[in-house]
Amino acid sequence: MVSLQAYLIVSLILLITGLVIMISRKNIVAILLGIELILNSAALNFVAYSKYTTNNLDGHIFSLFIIVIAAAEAAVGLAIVIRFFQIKETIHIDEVSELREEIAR
Amino acid sequence: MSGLLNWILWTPVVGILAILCIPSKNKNAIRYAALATTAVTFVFTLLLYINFDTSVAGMQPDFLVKVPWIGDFNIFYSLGVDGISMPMTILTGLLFFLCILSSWTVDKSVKAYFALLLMLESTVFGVFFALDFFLFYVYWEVMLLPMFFLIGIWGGENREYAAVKFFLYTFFGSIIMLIGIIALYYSVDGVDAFNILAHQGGKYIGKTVSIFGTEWAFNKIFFWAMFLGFAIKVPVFPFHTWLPHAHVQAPTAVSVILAGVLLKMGTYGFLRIAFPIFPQAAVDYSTIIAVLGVISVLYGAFCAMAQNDVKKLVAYSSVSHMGFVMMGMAAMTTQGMNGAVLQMFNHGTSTAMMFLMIGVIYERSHHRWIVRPDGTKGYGGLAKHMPTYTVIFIIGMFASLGLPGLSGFISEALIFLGIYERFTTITVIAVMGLLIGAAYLLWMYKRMFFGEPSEEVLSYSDMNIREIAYMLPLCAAVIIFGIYPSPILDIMRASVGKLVELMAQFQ
Amino acid sequence: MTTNLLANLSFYIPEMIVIVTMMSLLFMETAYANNERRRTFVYVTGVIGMLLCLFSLFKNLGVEAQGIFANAVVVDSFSTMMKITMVIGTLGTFYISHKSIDIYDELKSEYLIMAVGVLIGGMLLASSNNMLTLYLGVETLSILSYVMTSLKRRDNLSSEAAIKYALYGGVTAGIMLFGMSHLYGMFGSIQFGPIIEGIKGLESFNVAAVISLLLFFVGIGYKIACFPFHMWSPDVYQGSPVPVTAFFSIVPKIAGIAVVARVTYSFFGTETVNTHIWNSLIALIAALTMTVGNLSALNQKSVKRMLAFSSIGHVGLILMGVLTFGNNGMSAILFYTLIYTFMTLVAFFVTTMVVNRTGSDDAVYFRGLMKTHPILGMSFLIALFSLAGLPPFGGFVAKFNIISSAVGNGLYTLSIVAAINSVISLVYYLKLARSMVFDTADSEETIESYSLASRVYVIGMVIPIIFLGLFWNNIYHLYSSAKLYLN
Amino acid sequence: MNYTISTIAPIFLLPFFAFVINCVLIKKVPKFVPWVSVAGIVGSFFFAAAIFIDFFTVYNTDYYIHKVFNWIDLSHGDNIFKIDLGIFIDNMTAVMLLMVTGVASLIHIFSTWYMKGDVRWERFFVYLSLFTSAMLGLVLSDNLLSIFMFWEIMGFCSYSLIGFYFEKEEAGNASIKAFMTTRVGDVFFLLGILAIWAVVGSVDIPSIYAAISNGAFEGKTVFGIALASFAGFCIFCGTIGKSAQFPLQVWLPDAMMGPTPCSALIHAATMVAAGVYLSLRMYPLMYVGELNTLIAYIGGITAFGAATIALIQKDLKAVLAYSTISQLGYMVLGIGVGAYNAAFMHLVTHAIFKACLFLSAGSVIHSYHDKYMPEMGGLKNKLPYTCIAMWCCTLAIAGVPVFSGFVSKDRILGDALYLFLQTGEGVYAIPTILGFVGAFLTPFYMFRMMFLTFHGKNRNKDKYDHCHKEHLTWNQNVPLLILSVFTLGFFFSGSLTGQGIISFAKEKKEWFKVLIEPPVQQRLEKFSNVTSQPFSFEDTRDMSVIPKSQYLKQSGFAGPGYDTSAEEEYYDEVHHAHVLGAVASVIIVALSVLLAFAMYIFGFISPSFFYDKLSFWVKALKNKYYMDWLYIDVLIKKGLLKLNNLLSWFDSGIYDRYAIDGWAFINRQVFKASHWFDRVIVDSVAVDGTAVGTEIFSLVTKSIQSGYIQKYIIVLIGAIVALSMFLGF
Repeated sequence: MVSLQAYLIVSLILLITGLVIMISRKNIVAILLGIELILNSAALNFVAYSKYTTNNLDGHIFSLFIIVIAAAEAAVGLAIVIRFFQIKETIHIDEVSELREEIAR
Repeated sequence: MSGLLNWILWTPVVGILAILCIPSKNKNAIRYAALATTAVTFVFTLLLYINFDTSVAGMQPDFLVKVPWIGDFNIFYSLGVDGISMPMTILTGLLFFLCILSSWTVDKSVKAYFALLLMLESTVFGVFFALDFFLFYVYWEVMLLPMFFLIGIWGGENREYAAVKFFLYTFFGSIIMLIGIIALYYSVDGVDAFNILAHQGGKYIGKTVSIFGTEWAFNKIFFWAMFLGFAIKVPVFPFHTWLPHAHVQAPTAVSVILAGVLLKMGTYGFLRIAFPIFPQAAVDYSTIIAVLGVISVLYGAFCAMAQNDVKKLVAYSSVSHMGFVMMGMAAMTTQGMNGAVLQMFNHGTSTAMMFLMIGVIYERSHHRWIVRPDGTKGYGGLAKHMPTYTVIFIIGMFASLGLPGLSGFISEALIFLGIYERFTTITVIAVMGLLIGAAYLLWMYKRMFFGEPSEEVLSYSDMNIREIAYMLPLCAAVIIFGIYPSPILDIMRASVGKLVELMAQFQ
Repeated sequence: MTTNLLANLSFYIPEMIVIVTMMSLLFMETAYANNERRRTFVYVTGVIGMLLCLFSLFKNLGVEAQGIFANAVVVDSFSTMMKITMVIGTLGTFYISHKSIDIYDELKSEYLIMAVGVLIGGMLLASSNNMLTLYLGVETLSILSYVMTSLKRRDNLSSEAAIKYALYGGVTAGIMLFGMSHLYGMFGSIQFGPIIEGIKGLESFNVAAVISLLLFFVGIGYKIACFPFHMWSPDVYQGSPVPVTAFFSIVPKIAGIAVVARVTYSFFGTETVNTHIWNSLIALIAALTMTVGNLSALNQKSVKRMLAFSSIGHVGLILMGVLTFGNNGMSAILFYTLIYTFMTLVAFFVTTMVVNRTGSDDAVYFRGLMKTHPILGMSFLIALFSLAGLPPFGGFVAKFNIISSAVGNGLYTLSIVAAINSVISLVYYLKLARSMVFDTADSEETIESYSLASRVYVIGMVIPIIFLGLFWNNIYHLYSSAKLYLN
Repeated sequence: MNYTISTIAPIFLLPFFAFVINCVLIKKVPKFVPWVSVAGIVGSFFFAAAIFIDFFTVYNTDYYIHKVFNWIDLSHGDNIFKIDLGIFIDNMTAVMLLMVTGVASLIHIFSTWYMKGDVRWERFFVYLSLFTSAMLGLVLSDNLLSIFMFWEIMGFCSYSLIGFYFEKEEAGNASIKAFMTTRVGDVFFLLGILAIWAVVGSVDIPSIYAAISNGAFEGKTVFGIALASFAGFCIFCGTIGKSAQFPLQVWLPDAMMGPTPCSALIHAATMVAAGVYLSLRMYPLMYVGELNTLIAYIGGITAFGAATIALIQKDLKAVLAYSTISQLGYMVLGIGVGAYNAAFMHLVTHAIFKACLFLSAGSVIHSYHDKYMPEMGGLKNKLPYTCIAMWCCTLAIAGVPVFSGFVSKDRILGDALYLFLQTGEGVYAIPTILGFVGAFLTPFYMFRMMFLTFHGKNRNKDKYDHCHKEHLTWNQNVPLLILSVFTLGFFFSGSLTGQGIISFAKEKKEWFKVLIEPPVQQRLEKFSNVTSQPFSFEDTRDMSVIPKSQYLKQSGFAGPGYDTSAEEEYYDEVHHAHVLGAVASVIIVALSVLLAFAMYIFGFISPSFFYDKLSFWVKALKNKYYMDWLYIDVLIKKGLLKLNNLLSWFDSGIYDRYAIDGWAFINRQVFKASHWFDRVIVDSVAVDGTAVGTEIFSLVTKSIQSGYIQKYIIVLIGAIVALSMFLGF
């Protein structure tokens, strides 16, 4: 019998992995995947909680919504990335740095 | 009669509307409209003076106006006039009238210029009449806008910097003051929450507030909040650096208004708000106020002596003279307070004369150097070439120098009589300020007026009728109130006496 | 149950109207050919929809506060008023988008669709009473915003901004969800009611609960761009087309503020063991947000970027109101948002005009605007002074209400910070005003797209600023009568 | 005679109205201006004469008029504050009024001749009328405040008249020098007024006398000094400044830049005498404050030093200027040694003969077109009347018997001597000796001046030829002759020598001595219940002449409880000392006159002999003892102006600019000091962007807003962690 802690630890690992991916990877698509990981960690939490502690379906419903919206967000994100690629012929994240603070001197 | 304050307050606004209707081609029409407006306003102030009941201490019951404005906040459109604001009212009416005359030669976007001047006049009256904190603050702030543009558009070469600096300085002071006002609002509930008069009488002794995690005495901390707001306006010594810039860069009329009226708003704020509401703190810190005052006196005088720009010199001299006012208020005696208010009035007239005269010569020479940066004399020999100018200049100069028989002396003497017993040492130091004051003015006079006139000076024309016309009222005021000041003293006596009695309870 | 839901629909008419509007716009987009007539038709439809929505919202004002759809959503006058402000903002940006060349002609209708879609999300967010609806609102808001940001297709900056926005939004959404999940686990429901009960029930300071609330707050904080979560906003504002920037600085912010206020007040309104820590958090964030926003705005060349930072500063001020929501805070927030909307609309409209002429929003192009376009310049001036909080303009009254509510609750430190900040903010507003009034224009010719309608529009936007600065009693009275539904 | 507005005010108002009328006329009909002024002053002369005759006939030292009107009233509720101005007339005032109006009238008349055709000569009369009215107002006024006011107005007139030829650079300098130097004294005077007000509660003379006699000053101190001393000293500083006493005497010689009549009126007869007059009025205060030694020393030093400088002057007016300073020194010395009566008498006599001297000098200069004595000589043929008048005055100032100077100066010296002999203290020796040495020098330089000017043979041919022979003209030399008549001694002492050899006017011997009575302690009691009366007040006092029997020989009326025998022996001692002093001074005068004859007429000794012997001393004299150098070059140029420049540089350079300039490290320092923070932001950002606030925060924003989304996310996570820390702990 798997305990709640196991789920939580897995989801935490998922979260941290996602964050690390977002910070470290240079490919925008990979970063989008990192976002997916984070969202999934949250979804996993919901389901786990609704199985163990709270005896209602809220968590399941919530996770379903998360999945749907994650899909939508990924679609939009990819579309934007494509647009960017069309202009710059690259999806390297460090190219996305033209908008920045310049000091008026 | 009861609506007289409204008339005074709103006539300039009507004038603005009228001016906005006149096509900007038609410059003279605009000028005359502005002149007529200010003239009417001045007549109203004189009416107010005639109907003023000198026996009443505090607000004149006949002229009180109180209309609910923002009901949820108990904000009222409430106006009133008493012996402290009455002299300022006359001064404002007179000076604006003369300033319109003096700026007849302004030719750069005339319409906006006169509209802004009238707007300034209305707001200044508002500050002097407002009996409601919110109203007071609104007028106090709105006054910044016309000043900003008047300095920034019609000013000298470095005008923008001066305008922005003036704006920011004053805004900083007043926003701190705003917090004090709101704190007062919450310390009284009911319809009087914003009523300036209702807060008076030292109600806040023993109350505490916590700021930055430490407990402070309510009346002390908010006395300082108010102090900051007003002291920047006066300006008292450490907060004075905006003044030289603003004065030097501003056009003549605006520096007249600035020195003649706007500086008085600071000291007026002390007398109307800071002192009556926090008497305990005012009494406790009167030494500090007096010391700041005497520092301003000497510091301003010394700095003035080193100036080569005559307008800057006069600007620093008004720092010095307002220092006397601070001392007189710190004295908290009958003669001291009266002297302070009288000095506010007299400094208004005399320094206005000085600035107007400088404006007159500036229109001819287009520079203001006593000694040019290259060491040559800027003027010289004016006395021989422009006798009328010289005579009027002498009157103005000796008035601000404090020559007996001219207005400056009486107020300074009263201030000294008032402060001597409380702060003897400070008095002894401040009296030396008179010496320096005489020194820089006479030195300036000698360098500008004595000697043989150069060709450039010979090309100037002496004052014309218009210029003489707007100088004469000031000369008359300076001389008459120098010989017989009672017309002014009588109207302020009762109200100031009441304030003194209040302060006396806390000494 | 069903009847109940249907009955509830009657309170949900405004949202329905917006949805219908969006649908019809979508159909028109697809159905008609791309030409001038269509565009005007689209605009007319959009405006009509918004006006209808406004009307029904006003009808909703009377409704007493209650939760509908099984407490998933609430109708209360507070949220309704916030929605009204949002709709007004959206309407205002319609005209800006109509004028702007940043929105290509063939995409103007798309802009409308997106805007209305974001508005739906905002309305949902403003009245959400449930973590799920809240999440849905945030995402609806965000996803459409990403698209709006990249609306200027042939511009790399626009799509870059979109990428940043998307990534940042994604990660914050994820973190928020993570926090939500733990709250759900702790308190056993996604409804606010039980969570509030649970928090009240905590007899001691509970780190886990507070931290998961913080994570929960991240998602909203990023929407209103308050201090630690604000980094995206300058870049996105600068990159996206001007009307979109205007829209972003109005609708999502207001929605976010509404939900922050709701959460803060309904979770921590009553004194519990965790109230103090949360309030101090909000206070800290408010102070930092103001300071950082204003100080960063000090020397910006791009006006859009400057306005972005200044809007961050304003959010900081509004958060002060959130802190004092209970007494006067709510009305202060409502008033502030309303005035803020008008000021922002004016500022961005003028920016649009300048951008239309020069193709850039650099501050140097504002020189001498006062002389070349008096009405435009004067309105911008008024907007700037009002933003700086000078009487007799509405901005002053708004700031006054916020500060007075803060002082009334003894938050002296915060109000001193606010005061100093308003001085700092005045500095950069004055810089712009100064270059606009005192300097001489580079080119004397007038902006061709600057029509009579534009004059009418801008004056119509300025009038409320002045009017609400002088006679704000009635509207303030209305606002102070607003209710917040507490379950 | 009843004293009401109508009888008193004209004295002061007629010249004032003349001034006002002239201000109007000067534009329209300038040629009337002089005559208006003359009419005004002559008119007031008659009113003054009426008052004088009244007092002379009443002949009662207790008799004084004090009437006031309310000027400022700030009373409200319990705290009362009033300032009353008014008139105070006693015998001294009456004499003073007569002297001032008389001399001034003659000088006005003379000016109509002297100034005719000069530049701006109408304006000269405007100033003259204003000055005269101010002087008369000062003499009439009953309290220190109005005295101070008129005092300052006189200062203003003196300033304007010294700078009358303002085309000349040195005229401007001299005028400022005069005003500022006297203003130093005036500032202290004002302080003295404040101090007295703090004690007495008003500053009118009777109240001050009353306060002194009630001992109100006892036990009060300021800065650890007795208050009486402080107040007395401050007021005496006013005297020092106004009547050019050491160390503030530097302005008077330069004041000769002005037209000669104004030197005669202002800088010889009246204004400089006003300082002494003030000290005489405050005589009791000086004594309560025990300042007499100080005063005596200052007087002695001034009398001696100025006389020495006068020895080597080549300019006619300069000699007279220094002799004026020296004579004023004698008056002050008199006050110091208690010769109240004599000091005042010397004031009056000196006013007359010095005015005459100046006018004569003016007549010489105007007709000879030069003022340097080396250029002159032998003018007695050309200007006989001037010569006569000037000789009378010279004898008077030299202290030759029969002339007035002898009477007054000898009494001062006598009293000094008496004080020294009686007390036998060394402190009084030095002033006395200085006085006698001065008395030796005075005749010498005066005779030298006369010889160089009028006698010997002329040293500049063509100027001499151009000089026309003088005729008796009513407005050129008649005034001089009239004045010179009054240089005779007996007008003042009733006897030619002042030693009571011949007595006249049966029971009114020595009217001057009798009328002018030193206000010593026991004589102030009559003021102790002082009540000021309104102008409408009828005074019903007994004005009958007091018989001689009630008078004492030495001085005036015996107050109640006044020991007569003491008075008698006092009188004897004094008389003894006086005879001694008289003999001594006669001898001294004779000696110095002989020396003068020897040097300048017979040429036994050549002046160059002394020049060579005392070259160092002469150098010092040429530089006026280096005091101008000390004041102007050291104190003002090196001290004050430097300080001002420093301050203003600090104000605009540091205090204001530090924030504006982008100097990084200063800005950092300022930024650290939190109370500067806002100013820094304000000032700095006011000029575009170069600023601390922006500098520092642009660094911050730059590091945060790097544009790299991943860094943003790192910051985000960091922030979340930090906030969780904040929440957790």
